[in-house]
Amino acid sequence: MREISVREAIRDAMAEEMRRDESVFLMGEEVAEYEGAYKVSQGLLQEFGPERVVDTPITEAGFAGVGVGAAMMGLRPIVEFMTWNFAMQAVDQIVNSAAKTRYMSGGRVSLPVVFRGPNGAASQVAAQHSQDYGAWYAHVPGLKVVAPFDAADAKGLLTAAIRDPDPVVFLEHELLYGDTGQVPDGEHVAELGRARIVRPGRDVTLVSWSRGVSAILAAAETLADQDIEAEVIDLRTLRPLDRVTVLGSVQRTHRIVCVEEGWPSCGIGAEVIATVSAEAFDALDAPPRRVSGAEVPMPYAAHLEALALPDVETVVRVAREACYVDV
Amino acid sequence: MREISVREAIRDAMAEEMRRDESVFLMGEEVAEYEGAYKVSQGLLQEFGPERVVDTPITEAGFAGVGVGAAMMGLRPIVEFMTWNFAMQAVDQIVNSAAKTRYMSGGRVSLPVVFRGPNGAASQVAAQHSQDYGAWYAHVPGLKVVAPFDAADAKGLLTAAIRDPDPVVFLEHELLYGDTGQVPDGEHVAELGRARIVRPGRDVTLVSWSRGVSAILAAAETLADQDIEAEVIDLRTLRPLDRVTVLGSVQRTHRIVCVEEGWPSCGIGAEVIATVSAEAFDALDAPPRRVSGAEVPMPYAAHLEALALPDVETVVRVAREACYVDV
Amino acid sequence: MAASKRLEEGARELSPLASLAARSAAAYEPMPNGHEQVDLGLPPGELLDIHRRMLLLRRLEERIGQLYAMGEIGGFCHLYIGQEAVAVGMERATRSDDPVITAYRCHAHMVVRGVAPELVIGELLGKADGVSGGKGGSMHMFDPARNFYGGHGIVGAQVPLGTGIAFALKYRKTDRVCVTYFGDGAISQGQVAEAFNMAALWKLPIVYVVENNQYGMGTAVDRASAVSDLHKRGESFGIPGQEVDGMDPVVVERAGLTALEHARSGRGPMLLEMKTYRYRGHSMSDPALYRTREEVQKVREERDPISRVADLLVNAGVVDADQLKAVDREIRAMVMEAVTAAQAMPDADPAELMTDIYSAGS
Amino acid sequence: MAASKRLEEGARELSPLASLAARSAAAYEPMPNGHEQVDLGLPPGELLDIHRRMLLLRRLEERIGQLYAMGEIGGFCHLYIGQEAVAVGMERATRSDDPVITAYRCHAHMVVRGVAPELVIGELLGKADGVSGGKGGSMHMFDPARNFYGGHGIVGAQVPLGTGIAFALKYRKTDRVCVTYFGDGAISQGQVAEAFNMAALWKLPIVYVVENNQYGMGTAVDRASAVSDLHKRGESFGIPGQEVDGMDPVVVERAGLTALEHARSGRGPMLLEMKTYRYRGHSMSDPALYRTREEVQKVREERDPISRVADLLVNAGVVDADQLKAVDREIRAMVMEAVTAAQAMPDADPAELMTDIYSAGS
Ligand SMILES: Cc1ncc(C[n+]2csc(CCOP(=O)(O)OP(=O)(O)O)c2C)c(N)n1
Ligand SMILES: Cc1ncc(C[n+]2csc(CCOP(=O)(O)OP(=O)(O)O)c2C)c(N)n1
Ligand SMILES: [Mg+2]
Ligand SMILES: [Mg+2]
Repeated sequence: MREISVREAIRDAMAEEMRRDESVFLMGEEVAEYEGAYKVSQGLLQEFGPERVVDTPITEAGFAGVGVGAAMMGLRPIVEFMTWNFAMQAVDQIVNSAAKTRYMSGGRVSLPVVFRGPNGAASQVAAQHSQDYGAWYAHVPGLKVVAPFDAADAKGLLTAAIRDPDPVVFLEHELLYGDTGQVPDGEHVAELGRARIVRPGRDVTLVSWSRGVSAILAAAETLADQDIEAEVIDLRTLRPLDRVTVLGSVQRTHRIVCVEEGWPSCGIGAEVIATVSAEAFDALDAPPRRVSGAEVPMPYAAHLEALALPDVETVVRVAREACYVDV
Repeated sequence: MREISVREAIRDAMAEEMRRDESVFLMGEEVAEYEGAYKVSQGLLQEFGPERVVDTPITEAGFAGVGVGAAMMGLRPIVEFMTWNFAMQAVDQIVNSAAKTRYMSGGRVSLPVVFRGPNGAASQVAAQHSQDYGAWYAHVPGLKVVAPFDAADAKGLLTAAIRDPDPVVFLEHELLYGDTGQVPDGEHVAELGRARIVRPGRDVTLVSWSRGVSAILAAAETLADQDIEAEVIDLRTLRPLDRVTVLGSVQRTHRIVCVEEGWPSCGIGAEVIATVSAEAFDALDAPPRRVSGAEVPMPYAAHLEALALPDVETVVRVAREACYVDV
Repeated sequence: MAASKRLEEGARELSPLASLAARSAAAYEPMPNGHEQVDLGLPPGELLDIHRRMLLLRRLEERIGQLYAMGEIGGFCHLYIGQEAVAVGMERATRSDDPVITAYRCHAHMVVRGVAPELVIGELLGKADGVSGGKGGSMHMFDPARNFYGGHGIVGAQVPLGTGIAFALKYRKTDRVCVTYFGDGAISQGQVAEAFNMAALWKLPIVYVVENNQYGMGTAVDRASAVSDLHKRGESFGIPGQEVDGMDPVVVERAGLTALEHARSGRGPMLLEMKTYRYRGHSMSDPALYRTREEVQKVREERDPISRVADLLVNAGVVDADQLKAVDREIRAMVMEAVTAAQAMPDADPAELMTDIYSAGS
Repeated sequence: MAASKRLEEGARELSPLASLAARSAAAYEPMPNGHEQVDLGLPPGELLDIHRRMLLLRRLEERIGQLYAMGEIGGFCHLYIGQEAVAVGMERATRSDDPVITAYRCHAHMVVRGVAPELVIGELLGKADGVSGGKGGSMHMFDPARNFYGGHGIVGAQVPLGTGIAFALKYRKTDRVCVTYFGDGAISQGQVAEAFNMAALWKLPIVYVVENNQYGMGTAVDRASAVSDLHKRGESFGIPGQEVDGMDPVVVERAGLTALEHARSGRGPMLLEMKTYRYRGHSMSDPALYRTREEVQKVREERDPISRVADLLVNAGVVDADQLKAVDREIRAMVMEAVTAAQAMPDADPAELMTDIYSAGS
């Protein structure tokens, strides 16, 4: 085990897979000479050269399409979006070309491509740079959607994503890049599509992913002080959703609160709650609840931005309500 | 009242608003000389001339941006996408420029623009031409999202959308264009954001919108023969969602089935069910259920396509299950 | 899934173009004399091959049009009739290991690559053994084994994809070149410009072929493009362009060879503008009111690529009219056979609805 | 919402450029003699006005940089330092009713349009009375009343928007022209090509200004654009282009006048390439390792637009160094005043979080 940052974990996953497999390469804006706008690709140009670490013009639709085309020929492109906000320009290539082509070709075309970059709110970068795209991509069959929280998962899941034969949308979080954690030495591959019970508990299930996990972990701490044992689940993969783990937990706790940074309408939380309501209805002892980002384009001012994001206090309050302790 | 088709209702709404307000104009691919790929803009070029009925090159990102820019100057553009599938190329302009600018400008910039066109499956046009975008747009604050079912609503809601000071995403359905219905004579404006109880009933609430309404109406007929009185709700507007009407219905029926043509994950159905589960939990006597399109890129073959779309039989079955009659 | 196996077999059995080509050379000995000396531009056998290939595409598409009219084919269906010289001329210029990609008007491009017509028709009929197992339909057909990469329904989207294929060819240090087709309407798509820029910047081995059939759906090219000489649309990116008579397969082949050689030798992309014409509506549902019958008639009479080559062959005394009729009969029979074979294919299994979304293992 | 009212007032009170311009003409009488005859290109009063405007932008941005370093400003913040000749020269060529739109590097463009610096600073501080009520921040500022339309964070997106503004100007049959700015990095964006095509096709009244500051973030222009003479990027669309020394405000103004006249007279778009340079990093967090200190130093020394005009004024004997120092003091004081005023503004009210998503009525 080594203590490294999420940023390093992502870099290491890319570097190790590039060493292992000649067909893996990285492309995107500022990934080579600049070493990544968020310094995620540090050292890669030096080690792998400009053929395999490719700076692109600022043309998301175009280079996403180039990545998909390269994947059609059997390469394994890692396409970095400087942030996922800019991938809206490329979403047609991600959905219509990458996600649908295996099906449309009756299974004759494989597209082993990873699209990655930071997603969601950063710090005061305002509406056009703070959107959470998890729900949009999780909506689309043909895509796998991953959103790791800690360094070990960042490495293990990205490694799995790069090796995966299908297109993977890999959602990082700028505010997690600097967080450090223990990562197994050597090759570390996690399984896509599996949630993880980060903290077991019997009173209420708290579900989140990516940076939201830090909020539910903190809430669980607080709740524990109040004699409520929360089970904390990190979804890790948003598509396919690990319904088994979530439903199993609710069968034990009978209560659920799903926490997301993004907008609630048609969000991941909606999917989790709708699934639980339909499939574990009889197990539920309280209304299943969502805590989410405010339904606003992200404001710039720091204090407004803080109000627009879910906070630990709200999670604690809603979890207590779900446990009927304040009623 | 006059009996006209949905196609004519949409055309009439545009024509009447263009007569009423000089700042209204229509732009898009093949809207002028060709009179619309689906003949929705029949006669408009002739009446209003090429300045106000504008054929564009096949450049969705560009002309959507042109529409938003024109709206910044106080014009009221109706931007037609030949189908919403092609609007993925323009989604950055719809979301980042249209939906967010009022907020980002502290309320100083209004964007009275309507984006419209057929959405969802048509007939055997396969994966790249059959996606339902309702959930994606309903996810985004700053947008209003409308999806009418019948001719009267098509006219009334489009008229309201054109007059609305905010960006509206107007989702039509190719397979409804030819359906006819009674439309009030003269000016007809419906209110955005209001669902409609199309058929009252006390046993189970069936919710859908757009073409899905025909499925739940048919299911309600069948159920009535089986002594189950379904309440049929046409959402009409997907954002903002008329929670009051849906929750009120569930308070009476204690059961809900939401039917959508699109993919379920993070769909409109997920939002409806999550809302009902959280806010009408105690009223529910059975698991709230979703019936949706299959989680696949739409197949071409007619029989596969039929399997990929929700059918009346499934709706009836699920509604009966919700009523515990088959258990 | 079932389709793949069938595809390999089908191709081995039928491969109509390979056999056609073989027969062309053998069956017709140039007539010894009695005819004026005409410059064919190519050896007679080659020209016969071109003629046969174009005629196959024509008869195939005509038959597909009939099947559509009879309701056996659904959805969007875009025929290639009129443009045959482009696909055939370029295919002859292309190496079989050069990847090809195009838009939704793809039947002809597939078949010239060597995909059996029955597999294309089977797809249109929604059959299990159609080239995409009935899942893709007219617009979405692929055969990576024959270096054909689709079949794409979103206007312009195949251009970055083709550019990515070229990127892979360079990455792998091959000497292969990607041929990327698109229409006069597609050329204004932003992602086409983005792709042009990257291809030129990185000197990718790619030949862009704009099939300027004068209309993007109902919009004449000068109503959609500020510069209607489309071969100039590469200028902003330093991509050399050339206008080509896309109704003459010999001219197309020659231009294709030059452009492919340019790209193959590491000098980067080239843009060929094929001046061509489609005789039918944009898709089967288009009444084509945006142009006159006379306009279509005139092109058919004066520029039809198949008549042009046929006349050349007859005038040069390579074949006579009867022989051409025999060829036509043979090709019609082959198309009928393909239709029959396709109709006999089983429908896609309902269980196939949920396969091929992800790779089998996952 | 609070911001709007304040904005109108603020502007009326301060309008620094209007008052500066008025004072320029009055305060400095050209020196009578003792200096060589220099061709100023413009009357001395005009040149003084240019100098003052550029200096205001410079001092304002420097101060903003300090506030950022002190943690009073958050998020992304892109300074305009080095590029002042473009905004000032073009503003002088533009009519006040000509709409202007640009990207995220927008503070300078706003202020030359006449928006009070305190409103810009207030926005950066997240204040209720900032120009966007604290909701937009550095990248998202708008003032339709002064025909300034943002302030956009997505590279290239403002180009179709500006084209739509021009569409509206033509639709309304005005004689106004939209000036649309973007960067050398942005020019490769597909939607820029799409907008070029429509503007040329429809002969829209628009002047495209590419501020070629040599880098798109860390990428030098020739690593991003296949053709690095960016004024040629309009060629594929028949848009005439011109290279302009973007470090000389007089040259900029002259080129701007010509281009605006071209567009205003119905001849369609023009593309001006301003060769300019940014002294600071791309945004505040950029250490700018992709270029040498020497490169920056050389431009500062040899091409700085403010020094250039200052030297010209001194050499021509219009003013002396002391007078320039006085101007500088005056401008610094004005900037300090604006900062103080902005800092005194109330924070955006928490209740404002949920307003301005939709129009008030809905
Ligand atoms: C992005 C996108 N916009 C619109 C369409 C609808 N559409 C399909 S084909 C077509 C015309 C394309 O014309 P052109 O590129 O000239 O090709 P041709 O059909 O003539 O072969 C249009 C507008 C689409 N499929 N994709
Ligand atoms: C679509 C998109 N892609 C990427 C970014 C990130 N980004 C912001 S500014 C920038 C560089 C733009 O350079 P240029 O157009 O030359 O403008 P300059 O910053 O030099 O003024 C990049 C890549 C973005 N904001 N939008
Ligand atoms: Mg065409
Ligand atoms: Mg730049």
